[in-house]
Amino acid sequence: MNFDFSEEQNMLKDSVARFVQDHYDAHSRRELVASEQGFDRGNWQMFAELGWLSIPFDESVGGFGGDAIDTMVVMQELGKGLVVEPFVATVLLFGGLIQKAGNTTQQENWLSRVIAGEVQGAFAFLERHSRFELADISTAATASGDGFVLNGEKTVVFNGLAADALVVSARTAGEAGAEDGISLLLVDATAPGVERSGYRLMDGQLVANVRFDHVELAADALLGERDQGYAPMQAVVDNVTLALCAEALGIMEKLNSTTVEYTRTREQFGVAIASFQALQHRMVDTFMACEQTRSLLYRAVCSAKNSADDDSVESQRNLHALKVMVDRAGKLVGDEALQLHGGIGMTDELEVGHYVKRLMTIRTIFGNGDYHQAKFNQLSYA
Amino acid sequence: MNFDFSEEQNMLKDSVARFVQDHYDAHSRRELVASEQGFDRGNWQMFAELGWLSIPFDESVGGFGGDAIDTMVVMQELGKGLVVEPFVATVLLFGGLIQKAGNTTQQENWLSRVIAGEVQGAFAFLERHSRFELADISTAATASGDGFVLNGEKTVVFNGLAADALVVSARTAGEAGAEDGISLLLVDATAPGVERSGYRLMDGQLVANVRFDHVELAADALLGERDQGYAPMQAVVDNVTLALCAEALGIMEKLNSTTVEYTRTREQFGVAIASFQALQHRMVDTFMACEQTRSLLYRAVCSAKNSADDDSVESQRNLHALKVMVDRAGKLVGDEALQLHGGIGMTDELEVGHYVKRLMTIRTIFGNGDYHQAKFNQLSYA
Amino acid sequence: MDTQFSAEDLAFRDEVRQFFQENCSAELRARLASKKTSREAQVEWQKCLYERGWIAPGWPVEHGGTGWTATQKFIFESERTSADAPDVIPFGLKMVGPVIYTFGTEEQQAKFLPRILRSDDWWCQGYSEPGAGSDLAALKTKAELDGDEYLVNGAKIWTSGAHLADWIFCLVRTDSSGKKQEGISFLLIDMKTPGITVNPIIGLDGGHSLNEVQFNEVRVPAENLIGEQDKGWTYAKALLQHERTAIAGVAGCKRVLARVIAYARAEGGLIDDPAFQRRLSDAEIEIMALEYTELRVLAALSAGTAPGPESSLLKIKGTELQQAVQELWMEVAGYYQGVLPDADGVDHSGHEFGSKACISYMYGRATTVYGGSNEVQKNIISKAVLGL
Amino acid sequence: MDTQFSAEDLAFRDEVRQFFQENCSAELRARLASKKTSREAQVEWQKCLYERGWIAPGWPVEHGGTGWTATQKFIFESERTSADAPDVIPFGLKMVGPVIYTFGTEEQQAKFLPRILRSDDWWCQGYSEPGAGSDLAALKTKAELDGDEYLVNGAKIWTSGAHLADWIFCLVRTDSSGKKQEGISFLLIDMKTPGITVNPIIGLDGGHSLNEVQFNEVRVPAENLIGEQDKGWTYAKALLQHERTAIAGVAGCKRVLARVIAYARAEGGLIDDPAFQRRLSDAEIEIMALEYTELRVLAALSAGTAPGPESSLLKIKGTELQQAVQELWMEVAGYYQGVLPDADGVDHSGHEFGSKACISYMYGRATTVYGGSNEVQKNIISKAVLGL
Repeated sequence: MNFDFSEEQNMLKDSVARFVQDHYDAHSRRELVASEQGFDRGNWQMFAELGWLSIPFDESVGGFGGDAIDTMVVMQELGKGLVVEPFVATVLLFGGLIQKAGNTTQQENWLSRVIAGEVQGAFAFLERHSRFELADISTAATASGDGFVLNGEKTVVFNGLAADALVVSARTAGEAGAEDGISLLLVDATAPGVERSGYRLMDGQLVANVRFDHVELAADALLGERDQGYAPMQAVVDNVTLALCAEALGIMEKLNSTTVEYTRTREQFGVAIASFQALQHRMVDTFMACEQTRSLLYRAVCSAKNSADDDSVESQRNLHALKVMVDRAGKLVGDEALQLHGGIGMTDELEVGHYVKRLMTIRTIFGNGDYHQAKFNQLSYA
Repeated sequence: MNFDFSEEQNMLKDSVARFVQDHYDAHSRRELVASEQGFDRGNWQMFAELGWLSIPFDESVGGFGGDAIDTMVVMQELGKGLVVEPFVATVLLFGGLIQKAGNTTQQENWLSRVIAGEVQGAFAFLERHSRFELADISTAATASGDGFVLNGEKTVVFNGLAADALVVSARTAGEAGAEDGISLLLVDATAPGVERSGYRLMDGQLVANVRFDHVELAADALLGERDQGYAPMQAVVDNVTLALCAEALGIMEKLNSTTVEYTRTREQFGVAIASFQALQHRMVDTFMACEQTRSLLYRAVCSAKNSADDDSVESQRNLHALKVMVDRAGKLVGDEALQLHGGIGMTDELEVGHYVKRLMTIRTIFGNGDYHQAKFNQLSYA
Repeated sequence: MDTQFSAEDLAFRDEVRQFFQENCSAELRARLASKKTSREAQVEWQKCLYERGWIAPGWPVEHGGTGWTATQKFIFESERTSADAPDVIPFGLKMVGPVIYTFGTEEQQAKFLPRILRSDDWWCQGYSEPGAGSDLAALKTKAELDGDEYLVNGAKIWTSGAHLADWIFCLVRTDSSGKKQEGISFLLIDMKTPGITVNPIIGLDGGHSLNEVQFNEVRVPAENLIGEQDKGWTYAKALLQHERTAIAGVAGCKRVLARVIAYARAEGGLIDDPAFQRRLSDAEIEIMALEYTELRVLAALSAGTAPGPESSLLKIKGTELQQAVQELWMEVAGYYQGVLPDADGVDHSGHEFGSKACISYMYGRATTVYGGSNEVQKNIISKAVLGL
Repeated sequence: MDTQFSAEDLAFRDEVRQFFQENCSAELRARLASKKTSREAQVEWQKCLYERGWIAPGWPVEHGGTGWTATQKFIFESERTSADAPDVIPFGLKMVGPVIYTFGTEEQQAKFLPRILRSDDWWCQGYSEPGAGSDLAALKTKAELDGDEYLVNGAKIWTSGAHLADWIFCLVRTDSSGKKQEGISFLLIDMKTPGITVNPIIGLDGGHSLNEVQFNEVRVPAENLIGEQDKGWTYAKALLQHERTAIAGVAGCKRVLARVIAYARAEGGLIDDPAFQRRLSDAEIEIMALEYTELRVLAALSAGTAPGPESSLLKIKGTELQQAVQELWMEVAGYYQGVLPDADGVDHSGHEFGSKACISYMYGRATTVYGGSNEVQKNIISKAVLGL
């Protein structure tokens, strides 16, 4: 039993931290977020050169062959830097789905380009009525010759505007809401019939609504087995949920340290507000919430890493528990950071609000606390 | 719109407060609770002489004709004094049921004796498996000649040992759990086949398990209509729930003021602990919880008083909301009182623990917070 | 104790309800909601209230108030929020107006009050400073008497609507020798006076309502001083308690909750989720209580008692609950909680409910800080009520 | 980072599991649960552990410890609670023992340690005083050197098991001239020494485990002083951090939660209530996290780091969660949560689950106060971790 990072992991961590330190001050991030692209292609190339884009992929396709802990290390540091480049959308979701469900040809076609930073991807899963149910979709792909015709609309597609290609979850059989009958399809984002309209989220991301109007797809657009797309999709979503929780922990650490620092310098009533015991005890509460989140993250990551030979119900329970904890702790840490910063924390100018907005977004992606707690309860007490 | 007590109500309040002041110090209460009877018959006679036992009863039977506000005023003060005499069991439950469901003869027979302090009563409603569902009973009364034969067992019967007579809820028809088919029966506590075994609750009350083994009852044992006992029972239970919430508010006020006082005198680290801001803010929280409870109590009591010409769903919602609030606020106030008193608060010797125990008990009687919140949700969002 | 409405109250309620139905049209509300037309529509609405004689229910009758009972004021406020009618902008009508009719000279009353009632002047509040937030009395903006003018230098911050205002009421330091609460004066300043610069502050919601206001050698006629020089803290304090009572916003909170519930009913059965129901009622039950806490304060007020430390309780609980219902709004919106409208306030996502949730949530974070942070309110209750 | 058990760990787990199965019988547990037989059964159980060599996993091997890894200690503790086996009484084995083997002389080690390991001596802890609770260093019990004896006067309070103990380890004041943390000494006192009076304190649970211990001209041989005179605070402080880590009681907490869940399953379908499920998982999720927080502290310990301020975090969270599961126990018990056994501990209500809930809940209220109140722990974290 040990909780130390390997030497390689420590180097990875330092490498991301150094990038943030050197290239990601508040001002440059603000400009990035306001830009049309929403992120920096130059940074993306740097990620490729530093090898980060290869981390989760198998060595057979040129990847680093990293595990859940390696991804966690990267995400936590990206979180501390509030990095907006679409690592989650392109590498973990798009790349992750191709690695998980794709055949050798698809993997070779796409993953080397993801690793080289040559392609942007997205995963289009959400529909207006889905809320948090991945299976509750009505976008449909009907057979047509050897291939498919795709119709429907996806919403809040992360990185949907910049993406060159999309993985789309579509119904090829079965009833609305059924896990069976969902297929994953690789769609060229510029194909005829694909229409995208972009807008921003509070965390600075550019996302898109994507309409598919009689989009014709060849047989090789199918990722994995027909009708059996739910299982790989859920598995990838679980991995990415873990990664997002690691990002959230990084954000919480940053918010806590920034807040502690601020209270030491801000004076009211003739003294630093850090000297007020009521505030001290609240900062202890946020510190403890952060440490408890770290513990559950380690627990969930270790059990995910070992889940092949481990109890997979326990692994699921750990993941659900973690997302619940991120929801609660994230709320507490975010609220206290804003409140203890006072008026200045409520302005767009200070970074603290932007960290809180990203934290709020992560709390919701792939199911909020209530959703995961209900799943946890189902596994535990039903 | 006004929130003032009438002159009569202020006199009533002062009268109870004076009794507590003069006759109910910690030492005498401790002796009472340890005594075989569990309360003082002399005190009970004093209550009768002061007119308190007549408050909720109609003037036609010699009562004071008071409303929900009058009862609230008395209960709040009894709470502050942590009075153990069975006012709730004998006057509000036993007397209340007879007033609500009984015919003129039954009312004349019993209520004048309740008012005079000559009789002790109890309401036997709970069974081992009932949890908080008044209709979930299996004690059964089968027809026999003009009357009934009663079989079953009731548990945690408040004042069950001292009671001269019991009102018993029993199934005379219908399926288990059905509201229809429940009858209320007046049973002599010393009748053949009635077997009582007593024990104590943490709040100092003596309660009893009561077995009915082929207890023969005459036709005039029936209180109200046969099979239709649920509605009057629920109505009386609602009234008593209000009264218990008023008692809880009195307890919370007492706990808060005692705690504030203690922190002013207790020194640690060379200063009174009241000077620690973290504790000050927590005492502000308990103060606010108490004021919010008072507001909901006033709201619920006013709507109960006017419920004839008011929206009765709103009146029910107010009651459920109040019980939820008493549950939450009671927990907070009790926990903080113990914690801020420190070690000395954890001893049997100090009063604070006894107040907390009574508050814990009230939180549970006639449904805990979760139970009432589910009812509230049902009425509000279903 | 009785909280039932009398027959007169019920008649009044019907009258008020009818007024809102007839005058607060959907068209007006649409203009109020749009950034470009909101100011003009707000003025139009306030003038409509003025014509009806209902613009200043809190003012004494002799200055243009309504003479309503506490119950009537409560009814008016409930009906207003039920009708989705906007509140008046508080700075003139609820803040400086009462200070002027209470502490101002007859000349000041004659000059300012009618223009406030008619919404001819738009006011803003100059209290907070960069170094003096919750510790308001630490303010440093200086006013020196120079002949029959004050020479004002310094800066105010978090000034809502300064970029739109005609006048600002300021706390300024006229003496630094004594305790910090002493030597503060209450000054009315024309925003067009040379030397005033207004710098916008963009909030977390991405919008511009706050400002920093700089005063550089600004000359203010001495006749614009309210009451006595160096006694301004007394006037400001009375006002703060009124402000806190108003910040509680119980009726508005109920309205937002009702909207959240309606959406949860309409969209995908979230209303049937027991966990969500529980969150709803956690908030609703506290709001039901706070509504009566407010009534108790109002009843005490109408019996002639000035709002005391209970105003701090109302402020703490009221703002916590506003934030709680804003959070529910976000939760109901799910993935759409974070979608943003563009810079002109136009929604391109197709999820307007979500973008409004986000703006409301982010804007609402400030309520627990402004008007004296909730921590300061707790200090006040601790001292004034609990005697700690 | 890896938390999987190795093959050796799994073999160890089986060995430990088998030991508990074979030695901690239902009959033994019944005797442990009964007031009249609990002490005798506890000694019997501890001697059984001693025979197996497992009585002191935390001690160095040379003094009788096991030499286990952090993982093995964790496995042992998990298996112990799963088997419902009692913990050892901590005062000798977990408190004074480590002080003696760390700071005591060879003579003291030879005299006391074997008797502690064999459970021949029963110890209690003399730290708190009526005026010195969380502010432990304010203690006033005085020890004056008189020839080769200390003359002890004063009083200790909240002394668990003093009425059953053979020895007490005390913090006493030997010098009042400096800062209050200075001038404190660590003294071992035979409870049979003339001048010691033990007065029972009845707890909220109605039981007698606490006492006040009075010292009136008690003569203690100077050879019973641990380490240097006036340096006792240093020894006590090291001990306190170990104590806090132990108070967290994560494994025990899991065990109580499992019992609550089992009862909720068996009795009337409460387990199916979504609101109750939510309460359960609110606690269970925090416990799952705390289990890993504890593992992280254990791993750091086995890497040679002394327990630092994280022990305060464990203490705060651990005791809060113990209280949370005790509260769940009460809630599951419903009306029966308050039923009490009689003075001999016999239940007459027919609802033993309820009476145990009540006793456990009331007894458990003290955990957030003893071992340094949670408020003091927050002060420690604030200072030592956050640097505030």
